Amino acid sequence: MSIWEYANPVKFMRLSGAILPWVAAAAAICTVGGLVWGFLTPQDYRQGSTVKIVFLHVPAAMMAINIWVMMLIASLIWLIRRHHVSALAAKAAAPVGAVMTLIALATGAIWGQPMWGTWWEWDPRLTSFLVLFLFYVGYIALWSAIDDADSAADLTGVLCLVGSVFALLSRYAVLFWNQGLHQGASLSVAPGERMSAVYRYPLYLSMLGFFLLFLALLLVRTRTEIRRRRLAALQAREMRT
Amino acid sequence: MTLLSVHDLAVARGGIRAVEGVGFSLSAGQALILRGPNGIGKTTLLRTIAGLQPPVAGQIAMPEDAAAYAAHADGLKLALTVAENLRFWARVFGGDDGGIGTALAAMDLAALADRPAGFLSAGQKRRLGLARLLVTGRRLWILDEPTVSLDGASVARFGAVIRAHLAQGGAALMATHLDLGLAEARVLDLTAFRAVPGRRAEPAGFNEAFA
Amino acid sequence: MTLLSVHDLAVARGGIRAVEGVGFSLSAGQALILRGPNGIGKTTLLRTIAGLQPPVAGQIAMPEDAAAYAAHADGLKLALTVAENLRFWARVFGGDDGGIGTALAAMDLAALADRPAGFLSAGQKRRLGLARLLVTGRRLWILDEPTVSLDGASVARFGAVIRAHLAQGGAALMATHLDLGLAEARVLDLTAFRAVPGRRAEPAGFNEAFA
Amino acid sequence: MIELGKYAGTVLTAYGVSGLLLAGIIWHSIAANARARRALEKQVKHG
Amino acid sequence: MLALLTRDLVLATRAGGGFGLAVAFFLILCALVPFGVGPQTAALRPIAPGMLWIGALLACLLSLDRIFALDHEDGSLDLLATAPVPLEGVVAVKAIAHWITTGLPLVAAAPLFGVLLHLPGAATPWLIASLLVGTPALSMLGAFGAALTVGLRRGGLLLSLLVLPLYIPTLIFGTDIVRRAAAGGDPATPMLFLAGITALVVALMPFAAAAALRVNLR
Amino acid sequence: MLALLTRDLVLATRAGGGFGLAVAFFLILCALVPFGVGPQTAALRPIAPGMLWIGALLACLLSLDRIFALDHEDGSLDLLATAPVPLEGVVAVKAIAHWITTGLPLVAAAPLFGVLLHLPGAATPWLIASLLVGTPALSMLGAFGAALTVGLRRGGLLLSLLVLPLYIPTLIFGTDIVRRAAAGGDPATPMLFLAGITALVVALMPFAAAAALRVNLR
Ligand code: HEM
Ligand SMILES: Nc1ncnc2c1ncn2[C@@H]1O[C@H](COP(=O)(O)OP(=O)(O)OP(=O)(O)O)[C@@H](O)[C@H]1O
Ligand SMILES: Nc1ncnc2c1ncn2[C@@H]1O[C@H](COP(=O)(O)OP(=O)(O)OP(=O)(O)O)[C@@H](O)[C@H]1O
Ligand SMILES: [Mg+2]
Ligand SMILES: [Mg+2]
Repeated sequence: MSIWEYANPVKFMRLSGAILPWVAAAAAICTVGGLVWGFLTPQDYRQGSTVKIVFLHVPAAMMAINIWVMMLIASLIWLIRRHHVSALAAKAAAPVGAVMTLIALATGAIWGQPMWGTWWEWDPRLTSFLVLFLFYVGYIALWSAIDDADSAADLTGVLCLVGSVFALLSRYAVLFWNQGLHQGASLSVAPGERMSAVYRYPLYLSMLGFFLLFLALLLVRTRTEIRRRRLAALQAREMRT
Repeated sequence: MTLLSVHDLAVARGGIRAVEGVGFSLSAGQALILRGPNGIGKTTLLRTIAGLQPPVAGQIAMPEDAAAYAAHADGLKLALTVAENLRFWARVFGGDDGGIGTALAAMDLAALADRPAGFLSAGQKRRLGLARLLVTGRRLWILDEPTVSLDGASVARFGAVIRAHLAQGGAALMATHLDLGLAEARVLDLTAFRAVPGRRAEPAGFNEAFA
Repeated sequence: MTLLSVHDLAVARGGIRAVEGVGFSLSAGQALILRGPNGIGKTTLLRTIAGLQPPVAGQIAMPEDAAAYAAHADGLKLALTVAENLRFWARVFGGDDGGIGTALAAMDLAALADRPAGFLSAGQKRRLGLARLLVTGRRLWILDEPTVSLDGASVARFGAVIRAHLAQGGAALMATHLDLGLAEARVLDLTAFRAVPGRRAEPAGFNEAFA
Repeated sequence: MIELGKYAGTVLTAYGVSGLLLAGIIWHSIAANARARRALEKQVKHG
Repeated sequence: MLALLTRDLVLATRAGGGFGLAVAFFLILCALVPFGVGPQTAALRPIAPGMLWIGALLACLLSLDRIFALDHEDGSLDLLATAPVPLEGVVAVKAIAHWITTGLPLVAAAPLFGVLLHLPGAATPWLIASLLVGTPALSMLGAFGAALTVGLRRGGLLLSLLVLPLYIPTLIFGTDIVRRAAAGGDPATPMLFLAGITALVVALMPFAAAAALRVNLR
Repeated sequence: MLALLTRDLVLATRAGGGFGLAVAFFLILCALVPFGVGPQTAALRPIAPGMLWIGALLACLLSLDRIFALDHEDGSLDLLATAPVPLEGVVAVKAIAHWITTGLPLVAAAPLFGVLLHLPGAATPWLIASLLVGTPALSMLGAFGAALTVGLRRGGLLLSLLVLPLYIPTLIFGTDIVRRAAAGGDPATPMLFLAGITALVVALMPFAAAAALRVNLR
């Protein structure tokens, strides 16, 4: 059985219905566990208790980017293979991605106040996140503005593709424009500059939790979209006869 | 010579098949009139044949660059004069400006040639939209309700234009509710081809994939 | 009781008189159909009587708040449902929501009440536009080409609605090219009233003042 | 209660805001899903 | 009248209705300014009041053609003009609906955008107050411009051109309020002027707009 | 193709066609900025490059919905899609026509507006050069946005929302050129980037726009 089989709405509903409770439970355990564990970590000698924000900030930032990538892949699958469920999955993921971006922005802003003495700084990392947020908003707005589902799926798919290119382009443009304050990637595999293990393991758990949370939300929202489509399809059929 | 042959065609609107299993062919000198109640899918069928939307199933075969499409909206620029409008379409279709005079005369617009299209009455606008067909130089005319808002005299004049086109080896596919006085035209009633709703192996769109 | 009396009316479009010297009167229970070739000025005349533009000359007399106007455009909001659309117009005309059910039933829209107007076919939209007349509670209906895009069954239904309206002491003034099957209606052909062009003592606009 | 030092406000706001946003999206997802399911069931029953 | 207001608000929240788009546009504009003038606080802070007001003004401007154009296209405006409601009332209600769907969200979102442009915190309440008092005038003046251009195909740019000069007094006093507040001064005087302008506009413009609308409908 | 270009240009010069409106909008915006930020040279000079570019961008943005909407409404777009011209070519020609009617006049008028905002004289040639190189990308990206939203009732604000983020790289490099030139630096590097973006956009966007248009026409 190929993976494409699951793009069939009926199979998807059955499979997603079966795994959803497990994913949701795992998401709850990991997210709550990671955040609580993170909250109980000792204070950093430099940043004081504000390090605890990292357990929200970094997973959210990571998911904000990954969800966009997932939407890009789903859009490509729709545009090339015309699997309806993957178009709906892209639609379903967008609001979650927007919220993740918002969390990264909000926690970053709150963190910036004590660390940099300002709520907002036009740092390249921050700025590219704002741009990413704009792309999410535009994508969601385009979906909701088009009545016909097939056109909406196609057009938002094209927008997602073009938007990805320009999101990357903006990232480089922004780097060119302003050198920033924001820390580099300290989770990188390069040894030496690694974050102390006290913070690293709860961070890993919290990242897993955010990922599972996204997965659970994605399943729920895709199921919602499928139901809405089914309702619309039944109504359209009834109307035609 | 066959100008259009349609085989087992299914077309969809709003993600649902409207008609399916439609088949016919049109040779030079023939006209076919599509009939059917409101909403059966005449416009959709014509748009599909004109290439504006992909068919859901079936084949459409016609010589390359043979068809000219005319719909409800005439594509007129109200700020341009009658002649300028025609000249634009003649050039887009690669013709020269010589045919414009003939087209204007055929639709009784010669006196209005230098008037901006915005100052025409509804019926005159429609006549200009039909005159456009004559400057395209295309042999297959695809016409959606061509006589809407024309009065009796203009309908008769349009009938004559169609007849002349057929006599020159052209063909015409038309959807209309009204009588055009074209006795030689065949009639295809689409009511028999109304698509049966339901889920398909090859859905036309979301509405069929999820029905 | 006279619901509308028009005396020596002249109306203008684009600054030029279209028809002049028009006079007629409509009592309760009467219907009048305006006829004439394209561009004679039927729409202009109806808009003037509805109060959307001032007459160039002549008098229009009717009881206050008696007329309801329905034009080509139905004024429907595609994002609202059928019932919501009607409810809006009922409230604007100061009616209660009770009449909506009757209006929906009269135009065979009851089954579609909760559907967004954007999902209706052209004929259904038109029926909704006509149902609006029933919720206005007005006695004089001014209708511009009311049966455009209606199929045969719907035209007959509309004829019945008009007849019921007349029987209840209403009146209707309509412009149409098609046959509505209203044998009892009088017909006024506007061709005889076509305005003679030229400069006037009382110009309708720049175009006449400078002619 | 664990000691948060002088940044207690900052940390708590960060957790609070994020919690609200997460709760919002979770609630929205579940509510919309329930609404869609009810609407579909109603349609299947009556339509 | 109330029916019209609720209908317009319902329409704004339905798909494609455009509720919240003005805020999104405002956000984008505020994000563009630093790209234009540079990211330094020193560069942003002095221009923040002006940019915030210009942003609000443009966000408002871009949605003006929605006020009448849709109703004109689908014929609702003709029917409303023949309905038993005064056209002045229709204009006023339309302007109110426009304000609720664009002005009010802008007011609500303004503090956030103030942060983006490094507006001093002390000035934020005054920013909100000035927008609250000033944006109704923007909507009402916009309704007048929209009434003037309603019949025109794509009047958008022309509409902006007609309305922008009318916005200048509001803009001047609005920014002055915020600028004074940011500099620690007393913004009461410009606030008074701003309130006066709004009162004047709201009292008189419905009549001008209704007159323009009548001309465009005939 | 040429017929389409000349038709669009002729239409732009006829009544209500909108030729010159972009420049007028640009002028008004440049006039608003001093009201917003204060008239002192010291206040204006540092923000002049950014404001000029933001003004050009907004003037361009406001006229975007004209690119396809009119042709869609009157049915021309359907007929063009069935005519023997590739849709990609139609999109490109439309974008060129938009650029000639809005971008080019802006380039020509830019020196004047530079003076209004106290841009240092040395930067003016670079302002012109950057606009000349950058505005074609704005028009082409705008055509893409317009193709995405062409079927929508009043897509204006949505169109802005979709297109503005796409404008950010162009804006960044464009202003950077002018800013560096105004500061006496060397603007060659950002100029190179800007030219690269424009080349990329002009080469690829017609295909994306034509694809979007096809979806909207069916
Ligand atoms: C609104 C503001 C902010 C945004 C949008 C933002 C965005 C991001 C992003 C996207 C990442 C992920 C980087 C990666 O995984 O490679 C990240 C990581 C991080 N951010 Fe922020 N940030 C913001 C403010 C701040 C502030 C104010 C601080 C603290 C002073 C901060 C500290 C960190 C740290 C420590 C990491 C982890 C870096 C790592 O280990 O990879 N951020 N931020
Ligand atoms: N945008 C749309 N979304 C969903 N369904 C639509 C849409 N447009 C049309 N339809 C439906 O598609 C069907 C076919 O429409 P089409 O316009 O082809 O009919 P037609 O035969 O041309 O009718 P008419 O005689 O009124 O011209 C109709 O039932 C209509 O309700
Ligand atoms: N905007 C306009 N500017 C100038 N003249 C116009 C304008 N609109 C219409 N006309 C002219 O006014 C005259 C009357 O038009 P009107 O719409 O009243 O005709 P009608 O009798 O309703 O025609 P139809 O049968 O097509 O509905 C026509 O000759 C038309 O050419
Ligand atoms: Mg049709
Ligand atoms: Mg008429």
